[in-house]
Amino acid sequence: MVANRYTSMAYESADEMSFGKTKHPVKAGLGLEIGAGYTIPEVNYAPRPEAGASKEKLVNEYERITTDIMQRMVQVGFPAVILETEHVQQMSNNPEWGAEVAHAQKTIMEEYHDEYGIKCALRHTIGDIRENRDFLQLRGDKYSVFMEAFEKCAENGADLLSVESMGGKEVFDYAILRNDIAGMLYGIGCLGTLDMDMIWSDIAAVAKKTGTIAAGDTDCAQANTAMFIAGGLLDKNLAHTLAIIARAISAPRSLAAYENGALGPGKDCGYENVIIKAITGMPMTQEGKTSTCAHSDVMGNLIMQCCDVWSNESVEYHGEFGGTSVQCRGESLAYDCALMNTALETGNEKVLRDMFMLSDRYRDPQGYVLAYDNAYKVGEAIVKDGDNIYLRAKNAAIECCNIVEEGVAGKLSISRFEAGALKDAKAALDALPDDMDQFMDDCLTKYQSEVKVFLPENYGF
Amino acid sequence: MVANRYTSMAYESADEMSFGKTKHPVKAGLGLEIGAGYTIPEVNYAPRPEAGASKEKLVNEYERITTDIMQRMVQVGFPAVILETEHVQQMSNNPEWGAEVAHAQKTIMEEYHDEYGIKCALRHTIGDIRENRDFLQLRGDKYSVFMEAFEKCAENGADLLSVESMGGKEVFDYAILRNDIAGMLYGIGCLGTLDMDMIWSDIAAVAKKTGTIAAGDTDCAQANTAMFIAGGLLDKNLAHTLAIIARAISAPRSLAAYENGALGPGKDCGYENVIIKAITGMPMTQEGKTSTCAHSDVMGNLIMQCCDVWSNESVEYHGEFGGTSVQCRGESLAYDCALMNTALETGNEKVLRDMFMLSDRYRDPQGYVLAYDNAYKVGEAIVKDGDNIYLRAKNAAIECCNIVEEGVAGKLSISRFEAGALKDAKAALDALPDDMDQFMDDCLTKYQSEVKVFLPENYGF
Amino acid sequence: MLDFTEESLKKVLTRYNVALEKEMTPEEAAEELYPKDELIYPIAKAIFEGEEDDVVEGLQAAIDAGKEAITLIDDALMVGMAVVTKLYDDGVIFLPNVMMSADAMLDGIEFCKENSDTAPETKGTVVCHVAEGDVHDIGKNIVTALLRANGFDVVDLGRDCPVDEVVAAVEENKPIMVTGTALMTTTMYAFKEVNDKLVEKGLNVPFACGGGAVNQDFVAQYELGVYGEEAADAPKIADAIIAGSNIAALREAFHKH
Amino acid sequence: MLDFTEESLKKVLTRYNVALEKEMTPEEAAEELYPKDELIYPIAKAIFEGEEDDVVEGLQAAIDAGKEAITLIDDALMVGMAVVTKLYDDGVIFLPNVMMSADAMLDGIEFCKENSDTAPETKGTVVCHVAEGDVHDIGKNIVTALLRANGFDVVDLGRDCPVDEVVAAVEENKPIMVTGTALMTTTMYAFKEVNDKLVEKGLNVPFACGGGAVNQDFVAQYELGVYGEEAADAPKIADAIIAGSNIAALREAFHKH
Ligand code: B12
Ligand code: B12
Repeated sequence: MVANRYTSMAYESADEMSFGKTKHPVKAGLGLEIGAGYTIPEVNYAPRPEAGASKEKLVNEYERITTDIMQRMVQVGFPAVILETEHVQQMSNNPEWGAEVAHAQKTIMEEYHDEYGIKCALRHTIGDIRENRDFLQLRGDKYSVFMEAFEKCAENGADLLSVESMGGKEVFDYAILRNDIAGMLYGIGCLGTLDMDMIWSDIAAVAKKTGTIAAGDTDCAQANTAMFIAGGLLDKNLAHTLAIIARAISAPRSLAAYENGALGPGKDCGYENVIIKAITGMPMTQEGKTSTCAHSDVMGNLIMQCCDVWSNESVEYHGEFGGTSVQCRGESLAYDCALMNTALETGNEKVLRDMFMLSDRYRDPQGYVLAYDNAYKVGEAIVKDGDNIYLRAKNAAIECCNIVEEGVAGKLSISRFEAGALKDAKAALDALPDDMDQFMDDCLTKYQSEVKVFLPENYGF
Repeated sequence: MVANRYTSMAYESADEMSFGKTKHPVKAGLGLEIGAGYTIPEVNYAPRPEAGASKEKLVNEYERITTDIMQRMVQVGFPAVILETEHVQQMSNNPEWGAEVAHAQKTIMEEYHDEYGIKCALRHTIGDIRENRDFLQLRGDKYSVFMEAFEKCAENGADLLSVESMGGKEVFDYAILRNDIAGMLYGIGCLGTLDMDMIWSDIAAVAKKTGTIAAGDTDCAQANTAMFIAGGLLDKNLAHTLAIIARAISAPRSLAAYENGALGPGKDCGYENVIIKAITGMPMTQEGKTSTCAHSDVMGNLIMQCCDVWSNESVEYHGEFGGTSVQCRGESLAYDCALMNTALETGNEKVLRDMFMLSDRYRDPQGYVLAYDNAYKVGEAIVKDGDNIYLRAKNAAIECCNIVEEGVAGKLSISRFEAGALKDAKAALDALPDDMDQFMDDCLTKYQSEVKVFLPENYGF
Repeated sequence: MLDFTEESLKKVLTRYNVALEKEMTPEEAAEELYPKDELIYPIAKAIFEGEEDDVVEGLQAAIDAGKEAITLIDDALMVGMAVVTKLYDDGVIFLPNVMMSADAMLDGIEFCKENSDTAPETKGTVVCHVAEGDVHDIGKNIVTALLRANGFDVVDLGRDCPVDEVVAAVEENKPIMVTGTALMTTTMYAFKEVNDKLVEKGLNVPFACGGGAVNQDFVAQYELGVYGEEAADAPKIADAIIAGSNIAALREAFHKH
Repeated sequence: MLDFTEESLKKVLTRYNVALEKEMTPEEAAEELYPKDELIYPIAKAIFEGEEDDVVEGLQAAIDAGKEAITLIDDALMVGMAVVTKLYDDGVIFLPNVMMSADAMLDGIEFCKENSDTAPETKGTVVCHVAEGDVHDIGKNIVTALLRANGFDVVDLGRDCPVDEVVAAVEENKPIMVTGTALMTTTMYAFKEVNDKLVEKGLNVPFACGGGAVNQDFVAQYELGVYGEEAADAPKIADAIIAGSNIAALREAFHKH
């Protein structure tokens, strides 16, 4: 299948965007319609380490988790919920494990739906198991197991299919610790997109066959890695201005899922999803201030601005004074959604959206660029050359630099160090060729010699 | 000292109230002004059980906790924070333990204040240790240790002094499991207030002497117990209509702290604080959707409506994927505050307040009565007979019933069971005498015979 | 002030309790369950309504009519209480009703005993306590009330109860079951000590544990432990013990997670 | 669209990084630290700037001027790298600068070796790995780069490294220290196994462990374990080992919690 590249925006203007509303709502699971005027909590969890000992223990752990969440939702009166199971390795490497977990969870969800009428859906996020100890093996032996994992889960109860895929990561990991913008662009924008095209046309086919939804991917392996290394305001491992360039480049990469048949909701940790929503008009999950259990970020409110589903990313299953961790986080998420839904029902969604956005707009250059108005501009830069995966990624990076520069001329203050990194990045971007083939050839030569784990055959070269 | 009873409201109208703003801001700690136009996160924590083994271990645990919180606050760019240390028993029973913890914490906070300019304050909440295994001993031997604990902590770094005192609990515990409204009124409204008057004039004297702030008390031991027993929507241990009557009665009881020299911020778990703020105009801490780690409630957003400080109630110190539990919860709270502060700075606080309130207004009768407009009415009922501790508690209870009834005539739907409990409660209230002395005498006789652990000498009878 | 339309409201929250409420009123439901016997009926009804005076009045009438006082415990009081318990389990009535009915029942039992020479047979004795160091006793109070409501004798050791006192009470009272409640992560470890001392002394009685801080995995770590999630599980566990379940069987039935 | 005034903005958030930034630019700060010797200066500066070509050029010039190639490693390359490390520790420069300087330094060392007959003396060898089952290797990559930057030889066993391979590498390379990185709660237990096998074989080498999932309390549980919070601690621990610290002393110094 050939990817349907986006060359225009779904929204006329940035201001048209809001949380809870999309151009293309998605019907899924038991009674849910996602992005259709209300927001939905999506609870994420990790089994305790000891639960991985056997398939029975693991299934049992997920059953407890599922019951706990459903029970708390009805206890506090929340009308809808999504559960996301991010596979532990065993579940993807042995697709029947994943399938059994999906089945066990869905059975419980159906009981609650029948008894209480609560609307719900189950997302399974398959692990990207296409690697061995030393190398990525994107097209190797494991590809069929990988696809089988999607299919088995879909057949056994999963409603939404996702993955956090890793194409391009070998080059990116090398580049990000060396301020190497060309490498980031090559890793995420080019290699990443090529791999996305391959896997998402296949995942979409599985979804079609099984009557489920191909939901979306995130550039966790790259843009989030950059965000993590960048860390908090006082960390000194990576300039935050570089982290946001990586993020901008990740938008056209993750967009490829939707160009190959995914329908959303995009996966929680894709901070690039706001750009993708502007382009596609599809629903997106986001995570932020209520996913502190999983990671710290510098835009915890801002990222709620246009979410349709609201997630805690991940929490290890354990007891807290207020219940189990999944109940506690689930309840917090659901209250956040109740607030957004109240805004939607009373026509105040835009002022709430703006407050979410403004409270972090100047906290960090990353938040500044992802503010919905600026994110929309990055989207425009992408669709301008939507057919050229290299150019659109480069456009995104350049637009990102421009936005930060404009910000600095206004109320965004950045450290001298961040400013220096931005200047160098801009210069590096300006020095890049306009021609995709030339760029691809240059990079292939360079990274084949510099990055010993980079195998061109992973990308069909 | 004689209590200065409130006989009028601090605000002209309910609509004047908002989060982050008070009539009487409180200066405390290192650069903080509480209720002066911005909201502040207050992080609460419990040491791990094993940390209680020795004083050294405990001090060390609190040092870690303090550093973790301060570090996360500066990492994400938050300008202010309060830390609350709720004493474990050893710290109040051995006042020098509490003092050493306070000193260790404050030293770290001062370092951060000096280096980063972050505004901060330390609250110590002394345990109400006035009981032995079988009985409350409110005026017994332990009273001097109790007061010494306040003083030692204040001298060694605590800025804000609080307690969750227990006066009246023996009668209340008996009454609440028997739908006994007179007992609830007697336990909370009369016995509770008498004990509050005693301890808070003493705590205020300690605060004066040590140059610290007497902050406030909460009816945790009674109204929160009722709220917990009432539980979620599907629990069947107590009608939620009764739980809210207990809450209404707790407002004049907790008010007594402020009538004896406390200045706020009131303690987090006092859901009655919104009523007290309406009466006193003093700043209040609240907890709700971000304190799910400690308990579940049915008004997680609503309770933010008029908070000045925003708390997580309590979280056991442990690791999460995103840092330690105190860092994770602290960051979530601080983002919530950033949102409220954005609203305040852009003049949108009333619409945000209303959205918080509305999202839970009809979730449960408890939230309905605590919605700021209704809470204000309860406040009016209290101050009408502000000088009579019995009548004002009875007024609060009756007004609470009226409000729920009005609500039911509108959009508040309650179960037949809740409605029945309300009707019975209303009838019981109507049957009570108008005369305080008579009520006190009747109750003394009744509960002395029915509740074997009730000792009249605890209340100076 | 902002407000919702009825339509909007439904999108933001669901009052599942109201939505699910049973058609019948509690009184109607109880009416269907009362025994038809015209001497027993008023006693059962008075139990349900928690009116001690009416209970005693009904008992007197039955005795006057020739019923044996001591048999009325099982034939009237327990029958009335069974109605209460069933409706509580079904979610038709709430805990305070049960508590008040239990109070009325205990008064009734007292009255029957006073009017009889033979001692009543109970289903068995249960020793209840709150863990050492812990004053949270509401959960325990509910447990004892429900046990009594179901015909068990309860030895209530109260809160903050030293380990040795529990062991001594077991030696003395030979209960069919011990219960423990703990709400603090710091206090629940006392259960393990109780268990060890009981085992040491060969007192292998099932030890049902519950309360906010306690969870199934913890309780399953010691030999005698049986975890109970809700207070209503306590009489069910006790009934199962009488019916012959051993600890393994109890865990099988009550460890739901 | 809503916006803040400058005044409002300050009340909602504080950019502590901007507020605290040092007065001096990194270049100015580095300038103050470079050695004055006119042959060494350009090499140190080229290291700081991460320009391998300039490093090699500077080394060539120094050799041409009569300096001994192998001594230039300590006298020029390490001196330049010390500037980089100091400024990184002081928060003046960021990690990528260190990485690029380290790359340049390694090229320089290579060049010196090629131009000399004697082998250079290093401070010691360190064996680094990511725990079995774990592919998160960025932290480990930073650790190895900083160790190299500080003059240590690194044997990098990569990620997802089987326990036995670590033990074999220790037997073979006789390192002064082993490092382990784990980011998953499921994989960190491998450290304990590594420890046990090392102890069994009498290989009592300090085992520095770090990474997102790992915490001090866990590491303190096995004999050889020393917890490191930040990658920058790794060379500091290694230096302390050379200076004679045993494991107890290392824990004393690096276990901050
Ligand atoms: C009410 C309350 C109090 C009241 C207690 C009144 C009383 N007479 O019990 C008062 C105010 C006195 C109090 C005091 C304290 N409290 Co308190 N309290 C609570 C609160 C709010 C509710 C507890 C409650 O009553 N729940 C309702 C009852 C019905 O539930 P339950 O006991 O679990 O029982 C149910 C089931 O578990 C089951 N069950 C119980 N036992 C058994 C047994 C069997 C066999 C079975 C089958 C079932 C069963 O049946 C019941 C219903 O189905 C909780 C909050 C929370 N999240 O739990 C904190 C909480 C328990 N308290 C806490 C603390 C810290 C304290 C204090 C130390 C505070 C202080 N600094 O002084 C003191 C404790 C002093 C001491 N040494 O014990 C913490 C404990 C934290 C921890 N370390 O574990 C909690 C969790 C609050 C928090 N989030 O921090 N508290
Ligand atoms: C980036 C990332 C990835 C990248 C990794 C890229 C790479 N080459 O490393 C990719 C996308 C590949 C990935 C994959 C997976 N990940 Co991942 N990942 C992360 C993420 C977002 C950031 C980690 C990171 O790089 N941090 C920055 C580095 C620099 O930090 P660091 O390694 O801790 O090192 C610092 C210090 O610890 C110290 N240090 C480290 N080692 C040492 C050693 C010594 C001696 C010393 C002194 C210091 C030291 O130095 C560094 C800086 O100072 C975290 C989120 C989080 N909250 O941590 C999740 C996280 C670690 N991943 C997680 C998961 C679940 C996975 C997957 C299983 C997902 C899946 N379903 O497939 C797979 C793992 C497969 C496997 N078998 O390992 C979970 C782990 C949960 C758990 N059970 O513990 C996390 C916590 C995310 C979450 N919140 O759920 N992930």
